[in-house]
Amino acid sequence: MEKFQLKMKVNGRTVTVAVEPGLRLLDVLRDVLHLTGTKEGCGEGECGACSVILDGELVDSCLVLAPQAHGKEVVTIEGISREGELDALQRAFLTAGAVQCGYCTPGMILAAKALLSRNPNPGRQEIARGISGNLCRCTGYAKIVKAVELAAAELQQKEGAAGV
Amino acid sequence: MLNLSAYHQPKSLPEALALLGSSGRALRPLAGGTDLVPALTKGETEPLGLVDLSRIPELRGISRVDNQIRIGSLSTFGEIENSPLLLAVPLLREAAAAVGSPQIRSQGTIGGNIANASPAADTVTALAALDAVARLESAAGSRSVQVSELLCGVGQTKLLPGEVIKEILFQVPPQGSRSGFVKLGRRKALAIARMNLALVITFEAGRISRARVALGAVGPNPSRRPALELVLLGQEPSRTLIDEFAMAASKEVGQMLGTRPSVSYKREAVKGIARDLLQRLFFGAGQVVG
Amino acid sequence: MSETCVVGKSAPRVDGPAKVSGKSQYGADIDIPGALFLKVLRSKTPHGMVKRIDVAEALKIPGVVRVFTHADVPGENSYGIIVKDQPALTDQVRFRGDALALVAAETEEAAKQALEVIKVEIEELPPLYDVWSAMAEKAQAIHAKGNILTVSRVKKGDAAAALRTAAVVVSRRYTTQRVEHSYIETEAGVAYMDNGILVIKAGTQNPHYDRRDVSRVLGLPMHKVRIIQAATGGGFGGKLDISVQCFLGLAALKLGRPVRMVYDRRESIAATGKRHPFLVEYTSAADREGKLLAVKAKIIGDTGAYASYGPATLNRAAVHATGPYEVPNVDIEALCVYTNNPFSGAMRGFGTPQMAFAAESQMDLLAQELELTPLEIRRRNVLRPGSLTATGQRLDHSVGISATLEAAWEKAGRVMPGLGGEVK
Amino acid sequence: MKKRGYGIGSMWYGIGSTAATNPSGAFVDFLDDGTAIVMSGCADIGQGSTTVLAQIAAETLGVGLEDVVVITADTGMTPDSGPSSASRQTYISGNAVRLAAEKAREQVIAKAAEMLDLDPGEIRLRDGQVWYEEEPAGKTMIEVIAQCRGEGILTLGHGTFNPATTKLDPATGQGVPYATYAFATQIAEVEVDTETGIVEVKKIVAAHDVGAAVNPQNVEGQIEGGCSMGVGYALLEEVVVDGGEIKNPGLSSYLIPTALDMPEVFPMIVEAQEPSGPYGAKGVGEPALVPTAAAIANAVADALGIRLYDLPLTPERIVAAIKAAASSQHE
Repeated sequence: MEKFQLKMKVNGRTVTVAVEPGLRLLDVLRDVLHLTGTKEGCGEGECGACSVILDGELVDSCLVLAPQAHGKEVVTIEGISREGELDALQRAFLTAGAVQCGYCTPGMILAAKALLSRNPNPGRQEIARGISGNLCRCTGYAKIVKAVELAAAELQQKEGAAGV
Repeated sequence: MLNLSAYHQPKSLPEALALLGSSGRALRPLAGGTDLVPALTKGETEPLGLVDLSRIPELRGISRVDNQIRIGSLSTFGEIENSPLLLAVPLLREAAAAVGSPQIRSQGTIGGNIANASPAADTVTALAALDAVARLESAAGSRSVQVSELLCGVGQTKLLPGEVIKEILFQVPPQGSRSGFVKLGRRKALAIARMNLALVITFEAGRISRARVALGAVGPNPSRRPALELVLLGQEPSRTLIDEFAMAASKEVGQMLGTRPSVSYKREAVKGIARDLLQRLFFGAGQVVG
Repeated sequence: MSETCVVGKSAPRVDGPAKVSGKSQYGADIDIPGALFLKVLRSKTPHGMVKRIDVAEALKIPGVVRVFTHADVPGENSYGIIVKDQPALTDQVRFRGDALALVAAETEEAAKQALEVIKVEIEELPPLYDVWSAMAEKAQAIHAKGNILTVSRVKKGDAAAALRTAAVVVSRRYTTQRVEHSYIETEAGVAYMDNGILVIKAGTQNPHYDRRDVSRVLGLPMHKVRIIQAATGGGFGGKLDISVQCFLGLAALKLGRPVRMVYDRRESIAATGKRHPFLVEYTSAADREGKLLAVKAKIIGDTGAYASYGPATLNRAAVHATGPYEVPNVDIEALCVYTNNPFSGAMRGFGTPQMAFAAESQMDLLAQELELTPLEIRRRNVLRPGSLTATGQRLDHSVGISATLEAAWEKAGRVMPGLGGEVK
Repeated sequence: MKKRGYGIGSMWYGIGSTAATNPSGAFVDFLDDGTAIVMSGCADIGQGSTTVLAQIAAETLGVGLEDVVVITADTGMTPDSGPSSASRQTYISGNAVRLAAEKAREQVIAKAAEMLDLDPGEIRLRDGQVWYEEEPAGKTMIEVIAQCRGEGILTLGHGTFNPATTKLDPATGQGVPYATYAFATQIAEVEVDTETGIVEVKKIVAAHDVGAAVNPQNVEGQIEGGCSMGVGYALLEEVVVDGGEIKNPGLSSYLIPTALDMPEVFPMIVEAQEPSGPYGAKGVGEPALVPTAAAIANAVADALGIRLYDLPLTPERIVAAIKAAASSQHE
């Protein structure tokens, strides 16, 4: 069938690609745009490894058909750092020891980012809820929760400093 | 990759209805896609054409006029969970919050939850307790059906070919009502309800003057349970009443499940979730013994 | 200068920056232009002999380059870290998941379509799904040497005599379930020929073992096989076995083109090893003071269709069966048994989590009989410097079990207010 | 009704393969500028072995962690280090790397002793400096390595380590299956709903004797992760096989714990130094998980006064056990 002219913003850059409409957003990111930081773990929205932020909302990119992202803005792990500088969350994941095998890490960081954009000062339970769609088999989540707390504190501090 | 025969992204409801109406069943409406996309990927559903409803403004938005609430069918669980307009119906917010994961809640829709007709659909149990009505639209016209009437079996609805759910409507429960939703899952997130329970209780002069009780995942579709409502009606909240309700719920679940293998467990488990919810609605908290 | 400078410090992970920025290349992330996609046809039949595999229809699908079967395996068609009993592509199926054919195609779609049209004729054999029927005298042998793969024994002192005279004897039967590793990354990798050397990049826990078995199956000298571990998204024992490696190697070698493959979650669960389900009959005996006198246990592990790490799992289970306690009389027997179930292999703990469940339950049961607390009965029995283990090994140093018991107890007293100083 | 209970699980775990040789090799190339490359076959699958090996090499060579690069798990470049299994890599490959680094270091020390006319036995390398009797001896490591190069000496080292074990007697299993053992005790607090049968693990204290902890944060991470796998093992996870077929081959049907299912875990590191380990280290990978289900099962038995003998402790099994106990009381 006819290809779909998909136009979307990915990590701040507008991309236009003709795709089969049955392609998932995950496939477009990985296979067409070579943004392989977004991982596939289950293909059914049960692990969160493919999480990206779509128009400000956290989604599993394996559950989104490419045309559903048309006209929208996608943020992947590759779009988190600015000019090679790691983002506060990325640094916090390193400091807290929240990374082991690393396969869930990109999705986790995006889940945390989506959470902090909505709730800049979450409690532990809120953090756990915010990352509850992202499975991690290595860490037991404790250090991931800690990392999100660390990043939140840093961002709050910066916010405070900027506000004054 | 899914092999789709067609993909349409109409910008208005009439456009979508025209597409669907002329296609027989060859085209299928796509809401959030959280159930349909993986089903297609896994080959559980035959390849088909899709009409993506996400760009249709008429299907979105939550509003309140007097005591009536309208929820556009493409409203996501996340929007429902966080809508200040829905503060009056905690059961629906709690049901939406109990769905899957943050990712599913930001993509999945209440209309999709109804049309998918899962026995365990969380928001549908809440909608049953709210006596919610679905407004259906097709090229031929519109009609309104009670949500619980619309569902007729596992994965089965009475939606006609070319018909879509436009919006869900219900009355805010009367003054003095409390409501809540509780879910029994195998884990605390990313879980399908093994059972769910939604309650609306209205108090007048310390007694329960109106009760709505709905149960999910104990039959083909979630439904109101009048026998359990009768247990509460006219009573004062008390621990004894909680016990009576738990026993009645157990009996009800036993009858509903008959000889199914899950009956011996669910008959017992419903007591636990019923207690949790009633204690919360009556007294505001649970208690721990032992 | 005895103080260490770097050891003992919580240095951040050296691979951390690449992982938090999405740059780490796991098996499925490696960009390899022109690579063919590989897919495996897996048996839906649990047990039987392959009579014929007809690939003619598959080869007609546009984009399908080649379909391999057992007849195409150039070397010894068997691998396994302990017992070489698992074929890369099989002519005899032993579980629902055995690999029958390997498709190489220009696109993943074409490879998937090919799987649908390959015709396989199998002469079915009666399947054996539980260890009892597999161990029965006249049971059909799943492998040539019979269905009881190994028997591990640990015997010390005179357990029978101790059981006869002990003040307290507790005997129970325990079962544990089959478990999936559930690493978030499924098996994936690529392969290509580089100046006569076969290069395979894939997630793995054991590249040097992979080299041995890839070289064996493909009939290549070891120095012509290079295994490079791709970033690996968890293993927990499940990536110790061969998964994609032989498939990738076979196709790259025979076709001279780069190839890639990724298991989807369903295939990852269906085709790789699991934690062994155990059946444990466990008897413990103690004197009036709660000192352990004897442990007798019979352990049966279902290793499914292939050995994988089964013998090591059951052997370790036998060696660790007493728990971290000094027991003078020991009689342990552990059997590793083939069935037509999905195969079991290594998983974090190698049989010891199963045994801990049984042994620690027994300790609490003994405590209950003796009216001791669970803490006290452990205090009276833990291994100490100078203790002899069940295998007669004398432990001279670094025996921290008592220290962990006391540290955990002390901490629990502070963070679990309900504990109240006594576990009942 | 919700009932609380507490349970202890203790464990021991032999480090390395059981009664089998399982050697590991490593190469160290001490470079002109005082940095080093380590080559080890050890596959880091997330447990952090590459970082731990870098720490061991840096410690041994007397350089900073940033001065060490570890090339791993490439059969074309690295020696066989055996599998990343049996909690063996810190102990066995850690020793191989330590030995390889010592070999490279010996050459630098020998040259330094010659240059400074000092007893090599008293020379240490630390912070890029040559030290003698707790004081910098006036030469940097770079100067000494340059001298080596000038004389045509490459400062390379290789090391192999195989733990001291014996075979086990096939009839009695007697022998030395492992060179050393890790130990642990975990204590779990649970709350059991007697009607829904749901077990909620509230807290886990996990004290682990890992020998010396080369990287305490990594050790904690292993313990926390092991506890989550143990919670899954105790309560949730089961591959359902019927007629030889797996009935739940997906993450929607095979359930592992989410962030909301995890209790607070209190990891505690107990360091009973192992003389044969690299800087006293043993291991932690598997021990982290081993006692968790046992502790939870004992806690559930404590809460209910009823013991279950089959894992996992599903709500159905718990409800059935409570019912069975109640009906046997009535009889």
